[in-house]
Amino acid sequence: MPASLDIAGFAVLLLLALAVLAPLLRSVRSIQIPLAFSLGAVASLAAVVAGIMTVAAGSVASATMSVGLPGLPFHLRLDPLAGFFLVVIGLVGLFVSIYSIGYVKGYGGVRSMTQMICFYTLFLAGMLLVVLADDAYFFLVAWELMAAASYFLVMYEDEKGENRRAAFLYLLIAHVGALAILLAFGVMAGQSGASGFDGYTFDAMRSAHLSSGWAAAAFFLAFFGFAAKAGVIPLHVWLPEAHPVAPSNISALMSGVMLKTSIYGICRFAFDFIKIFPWWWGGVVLALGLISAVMGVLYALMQHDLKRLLAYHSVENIGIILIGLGLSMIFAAFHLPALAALALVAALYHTLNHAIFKGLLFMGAGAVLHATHVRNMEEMGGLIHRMPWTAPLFLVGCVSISALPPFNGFVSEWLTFQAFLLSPALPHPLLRLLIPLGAALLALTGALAAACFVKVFGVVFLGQWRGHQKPERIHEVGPSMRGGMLLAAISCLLLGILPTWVIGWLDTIPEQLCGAKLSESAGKLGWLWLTPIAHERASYSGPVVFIGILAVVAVTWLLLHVRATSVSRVPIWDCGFVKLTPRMQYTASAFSMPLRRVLGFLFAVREQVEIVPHTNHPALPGSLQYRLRIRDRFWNWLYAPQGDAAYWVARQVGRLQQGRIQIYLLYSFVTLIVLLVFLG
Amino acid sequence: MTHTFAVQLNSLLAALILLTAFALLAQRKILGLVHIFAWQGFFLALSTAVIGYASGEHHLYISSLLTLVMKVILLPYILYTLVRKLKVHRDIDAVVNIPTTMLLGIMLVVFSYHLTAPIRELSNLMTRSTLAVALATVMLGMLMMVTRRHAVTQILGFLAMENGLFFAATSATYGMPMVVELGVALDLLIAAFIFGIFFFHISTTFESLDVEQMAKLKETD
Amino acid sequence: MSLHPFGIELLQFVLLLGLAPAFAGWVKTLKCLAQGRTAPGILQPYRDIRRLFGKDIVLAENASWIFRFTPYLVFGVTAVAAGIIPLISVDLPLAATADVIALVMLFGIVRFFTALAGMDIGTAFGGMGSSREMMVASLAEPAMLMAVFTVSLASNSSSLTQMVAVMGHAEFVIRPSLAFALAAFIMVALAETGRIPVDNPATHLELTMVHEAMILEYSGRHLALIEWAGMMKLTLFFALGIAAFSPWGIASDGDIGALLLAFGSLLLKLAVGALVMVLIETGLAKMRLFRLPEYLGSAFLLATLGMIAFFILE
Amino acid sequence: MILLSLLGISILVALLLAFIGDWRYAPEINIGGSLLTFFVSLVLALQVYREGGSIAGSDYFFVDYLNISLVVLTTFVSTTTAIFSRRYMLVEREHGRVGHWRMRFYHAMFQLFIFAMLIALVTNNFGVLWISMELATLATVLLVSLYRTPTSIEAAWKYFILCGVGIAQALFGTVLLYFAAERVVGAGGNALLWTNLSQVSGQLDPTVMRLSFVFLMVGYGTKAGLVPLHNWLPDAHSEGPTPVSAVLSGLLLNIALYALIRCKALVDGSLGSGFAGNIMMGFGLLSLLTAAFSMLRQKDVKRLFAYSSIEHMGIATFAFGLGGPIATFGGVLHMIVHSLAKSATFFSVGHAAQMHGTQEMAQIRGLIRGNPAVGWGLFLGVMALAGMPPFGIFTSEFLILTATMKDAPLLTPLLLLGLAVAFAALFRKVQPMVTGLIPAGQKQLTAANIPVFLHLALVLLLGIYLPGFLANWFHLAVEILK
Repeated sequence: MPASLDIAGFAVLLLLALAVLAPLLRSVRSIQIPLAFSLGAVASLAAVVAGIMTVAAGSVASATMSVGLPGLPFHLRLDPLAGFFLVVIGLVGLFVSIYSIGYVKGYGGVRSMTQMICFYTLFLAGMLLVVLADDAYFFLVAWELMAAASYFLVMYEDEKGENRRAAFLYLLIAHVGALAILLAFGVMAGQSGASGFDGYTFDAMRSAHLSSGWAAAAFFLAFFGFAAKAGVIPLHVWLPEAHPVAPSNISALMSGVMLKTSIYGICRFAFDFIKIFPWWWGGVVLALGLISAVMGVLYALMQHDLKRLLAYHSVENIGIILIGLGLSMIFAAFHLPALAALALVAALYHTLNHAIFKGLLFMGAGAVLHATHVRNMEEMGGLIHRMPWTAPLFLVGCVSISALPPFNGFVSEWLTFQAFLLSPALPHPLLRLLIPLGAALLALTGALAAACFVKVFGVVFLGQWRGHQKPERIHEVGPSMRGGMLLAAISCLLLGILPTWVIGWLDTIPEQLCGAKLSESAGKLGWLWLTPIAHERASYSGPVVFIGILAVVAVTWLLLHVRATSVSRVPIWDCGFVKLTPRMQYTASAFSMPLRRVLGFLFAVREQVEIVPHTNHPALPGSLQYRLRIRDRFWNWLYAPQGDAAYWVARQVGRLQQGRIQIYLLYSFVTLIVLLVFLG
Repeated sequence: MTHTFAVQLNSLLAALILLTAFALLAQRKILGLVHIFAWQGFFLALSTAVIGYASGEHHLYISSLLTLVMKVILLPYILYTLVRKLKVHRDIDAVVNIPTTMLLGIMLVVFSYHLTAPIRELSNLMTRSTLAVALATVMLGMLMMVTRRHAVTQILGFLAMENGLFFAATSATYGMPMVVELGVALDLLIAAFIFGIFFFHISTTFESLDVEQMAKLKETD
Repeated sequence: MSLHPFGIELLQFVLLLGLAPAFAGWVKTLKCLAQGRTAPGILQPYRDIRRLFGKDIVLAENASWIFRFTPYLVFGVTAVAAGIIPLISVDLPLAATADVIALVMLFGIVRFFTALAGMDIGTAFGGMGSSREMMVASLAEPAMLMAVFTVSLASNSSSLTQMVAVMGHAEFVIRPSLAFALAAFIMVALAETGRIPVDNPATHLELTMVHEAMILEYSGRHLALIEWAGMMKLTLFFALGIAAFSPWGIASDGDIGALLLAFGSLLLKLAVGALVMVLIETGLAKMRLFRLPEYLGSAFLLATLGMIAFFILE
Repeated sequence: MILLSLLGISILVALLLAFIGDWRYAPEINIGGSLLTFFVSLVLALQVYREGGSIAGSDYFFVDYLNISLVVLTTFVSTTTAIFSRRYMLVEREHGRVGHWRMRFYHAMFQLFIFAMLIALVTNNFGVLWISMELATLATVLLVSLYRTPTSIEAAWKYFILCGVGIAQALFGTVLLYFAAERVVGAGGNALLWTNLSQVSGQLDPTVMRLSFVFLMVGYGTKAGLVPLHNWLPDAHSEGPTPVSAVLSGLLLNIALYALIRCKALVDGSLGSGFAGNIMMGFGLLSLLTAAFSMLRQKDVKRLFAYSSIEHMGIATFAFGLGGPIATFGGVLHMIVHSLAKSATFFSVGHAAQMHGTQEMAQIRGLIRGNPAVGWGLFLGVMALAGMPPFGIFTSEFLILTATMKDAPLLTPLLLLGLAVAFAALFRKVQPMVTGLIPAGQKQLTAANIPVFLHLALVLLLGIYLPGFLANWFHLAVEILK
């Protein structure tokens, strides 16, 4: 049986080989797409297998490659934490690869398939390498490979201005983040005491003893970098621009998986490298997590571009993951390993869950886009009749992300709530008072998310078609796309009803990082009951909820169908008015109006109503125009001033160069004299 | 010629070189500038020969000859011809007025003196005190380039700097190694060739040799 | 003589199914009395449900399977919840299925699908109802959680049976934290079950409808299931309040005597609780939709005060 | 012997090209000569490697690990530039921008320029180093004004005057160096030999060396384009023919920096303090920041990359100033990868400008669709220049940044700012050029792709895999600078 690291290596090599060979496959155009993406799926599957094996065994394997810097060859290491993220990446990679076979065909003939395959595989390989890397240099190479590949994928439809703008913004923020991570490594390496290149290995960083100031510098530099990638507010502005414009299979990967690599990075830095840290680090993470969660979902509610909305939900979910991480760090700082383990498991579980349901939702959005060619929800409606497969699968995603039992999103959010409920164990009085308020915010987030997805599903799939084109031209998507979504939906359900197994499986991670196991208490009453700390404290049973609901529904249905009753289909009741048109339905903007009114102060909302009088009867309104513009306040608060400042400085710097040669000579002269006076 | 006399003579020549450097700053007529430059070269050649004689470093004679040929005959001739051919007879406008320039020049001399003080301490050559003059000449040449806006004056400032450098080499170390001296002379020759071409290009393209016109490439709006 | 735990489970299930309409009838009767109207009788809800089951279904042309599936799901989820909240005994095998938080989320499913069904037909009414319902729920949720949090602080658990067990056996002390939490819970429960001042279950006036707007298109057995589930939900919220705030009398095992006693006390508490609710509903008018944030904000504030009181005073 | 042939080939080819003039096969002779020089340099490198250390070819020349790597780089880039210029200049001739006489001049001067740079690299004598630096300037001045447009004449004039003045200051520094050395080594030619000076640097008088270094710094700093002595650079690098821009940015700046680090090694030996290093770090940072911000406002594509050269020279100068094995290693690597990446980018830029008939960035659009090789070449080149891994510039920046974090952590925010702004500026400007739809009026041409992708491949290779011998090589080069 091959070692797990070998399997992971095989996955990466297969992907890299695909990237290199993609141009050669061009000659066999008919099988280019199926072949490439099937192989991508195989590689993803290999990564999943390697990850599952590693996590289950709790094993650590490392290797060194013969390439890299002199004195610093590329180091690889596969430990349970890395293994877990391999599974996350691999699972979504698998689903999306299958889905892509059908999806990418939609671009056939118009765009370069080679480009898509090449960057797709590089993107996947980059993500796998990020979690496998075991030295600073290799990590950054992989990190930027991932960023660059996804940048080109965001640019795939590069003739559109919004794609170019989004890609640029994305790459810029990602690169600034990468530089911050680089500096964090610099701090770790510089303070580790190791000489030369040895300090850049993760092993040296694990054993480094940093003073508290340097440790904080390292952690927060890294956190900044990772937060920029994860889209934590206020570094999120690129995310709702880039994710919507990318091809949907890429959006699924970006939102579902790429963001998670930064969660990996934060875990690595906090729990693996630094290990001992003050509680306020966790406090900062928790606070930012809460802000991201609440603001993310609120912004999402205001969107009517389907993919943009989903992108904002990624901000929200990253926030939820960070809440778990922050709690875990706080517990760890107060030496409460069991509680830290619970919060960490909650965070990791949500990482996995979000990857899958967000992947599913983006795939669904892609299917809708594929079928209707619009992203604006205001022009959709009633798709459940035209897309009988996509609708229920998308619904599974909606229910999961709304944290409703028995699907997976609920389990991880419930675990996070449990972690919150245990915060009174903290010996810090202020924290005891403040942290429960976080739980309230999390509850708000969950409820708003549900509201948002009622809107999404209701407006997109239910009701009647609102668009301009004929709805008859909309067709269900092909089998591979349905297959990818189906697999993801099944995973959502399984992860929701079998949490005890999952927690038992990933238990090696908290054991290694927090020094405590969860499975002994979590599975004490058997696989059926999830009891995170003790069954007296709290418990949940996914299977019972699922089977219970199923049973009651089935019995009720049967009982009510013993006697045949007639069901008569009639036109929609129009309250006696005539000419009820689909345009009279509630729209996405209308749906979110109450919340917009209540929480509007958080956005820059501009509403305009313009009444054009009737031509014949000026007293009567002829038509009414309603304009709504909602903008992210952070843009004006944080980014626009920075851009302006940069250009201001650039203008001032430009004054140096006036074009007159005398002035230039004077610079030279003055430089010389200044140097001579002060230094010579 | 006794050793002390040679030193005195050299000091006198150094003073004359400094004087010509100031004269270059003060002169408004282009042809006048060329003449002064030729004089400066002449004093420089003389000084080199004197030092060569007094120190017994005979390779300095070659340097002296080279200077004479290059800076007294060849370069002034080229400049003279060019100025004639391009018909630039006007007075030259200075960016900063001349009295101010002179004042700045004096400050530069003082500064050079201050700067070369430690070297004077170290050196045991008879020419050590003239190093300050050499540096001052370099700086004055540069000042001239900064304050004048005519292409020919810029070149003259540049050449005056070159003179200063040459003088510095002689006074600090009795000249650079021969290969260097020759190389520098070669470079100077090529430079002369090039600025000759440039004068033509500039005057045909811009219809005057005022460098103020050449300010299209800039970063300001 | 003692009842097997699964027996209790079944008993409780049947009890709730059977009792819920009667409780709804009781509330209606009280309300009529309070407002000086003639009451239709406690049993009227049973007659309504029966009549609806007998009717044919009229379905809009573009109703999808979501619309037809929702009533069953709503009924199913509510029934499962009925098996979890201890009504008469804590010795429930299925009680561990969900703690309070999970229970709240279970009701979330009900709301989610009801709201979807409201949007399925594509009329303006349904969408309006869904939109409003989801807003109210969003704002109610944090307050609900804070109230639950406070109670779980007191009993050191979020599991309902454990709460009942701990609180039921504790000696009676006046705990300011629980008082605050109870007030908050009542306010939120009124919102969650769609009562005045948040929603008016009796109205069909377009400006004030919330819940009714969503289910406006339902007929026949679908409507029956939804109505029945709604009554069960109302009862369950009372039961939840009882379990969390006044669990005295709930049996700790399957002893028949204790069970009977528990049943008696349950009826009593429900009767009293309904009276309180009717008084509130009669005394207050329905609020404008955009006043609700203030109402629910106050509930949140009360719950938070309860939590703070726990840490400071207890 | 090999050394002489290294230098001889280029000067002979220069004479030959000047003699035969604009013959049909002149470009091929140019390529051939460069290629031959490249092979000779490889042989020389092999010899250095075998004999392990430095070879002194009489008193005049010497070769060690540091300069031989730059020699190989110079000959290599000049070869690829020659290849590129064959196609490029052909198009320029068709457009009527250069004529018969100027082509002759162009080819001859190109080789003379290579010759000057090679001398500067292999000479043992600081005086000769100065002379050849000046020669390299003079050889390229008239290449910059090859098109005879008003702006190109202006640029060349500024280049000529500012570099002339700058280098004059370096000569004064050299005189002072000679003065200090003479007192230790004795008068005569030996006193300016690196091989002698590096042995005795500890005995050189510190006061004089300080003074000397200030002059040398300002002098060679002008040639390396350090702010605020840089003002000639954007003009000169943007107005000349693109092959000239490529070698100016890619090679000549390196040579100036090379001169500077040799001087620094001596000064450090004499002073035993961070004096020279601090000055270099100051210039480096100032250059990086100024150039980065200037890039934000550029409209001309070659000017943009000229500023990018200033930025990269700033980084390398900073690295050498910082000192220490890792930063110095990073600095050497940075010089090399920057040369390769920058010249490759200029090649692509040249073709892009020819396709659109302008260097104005606002007019250049849709390159990838118009000509994938040119578009991707430019895009990848910019990624490399912006410091994206796995390209080699990222490697060197990684080393430099982490070393800074260790030794001078307070400066890292400034470095970070500069790098981030430069990154933003490059992508902001280049992304619209390469992507999007083909604009009206874009012309097709046959591009010289081999040089571009050869360079990029090398930059990529240096980013992920430094062969053992090369790594060893660089380490030994770093030893020299210690």
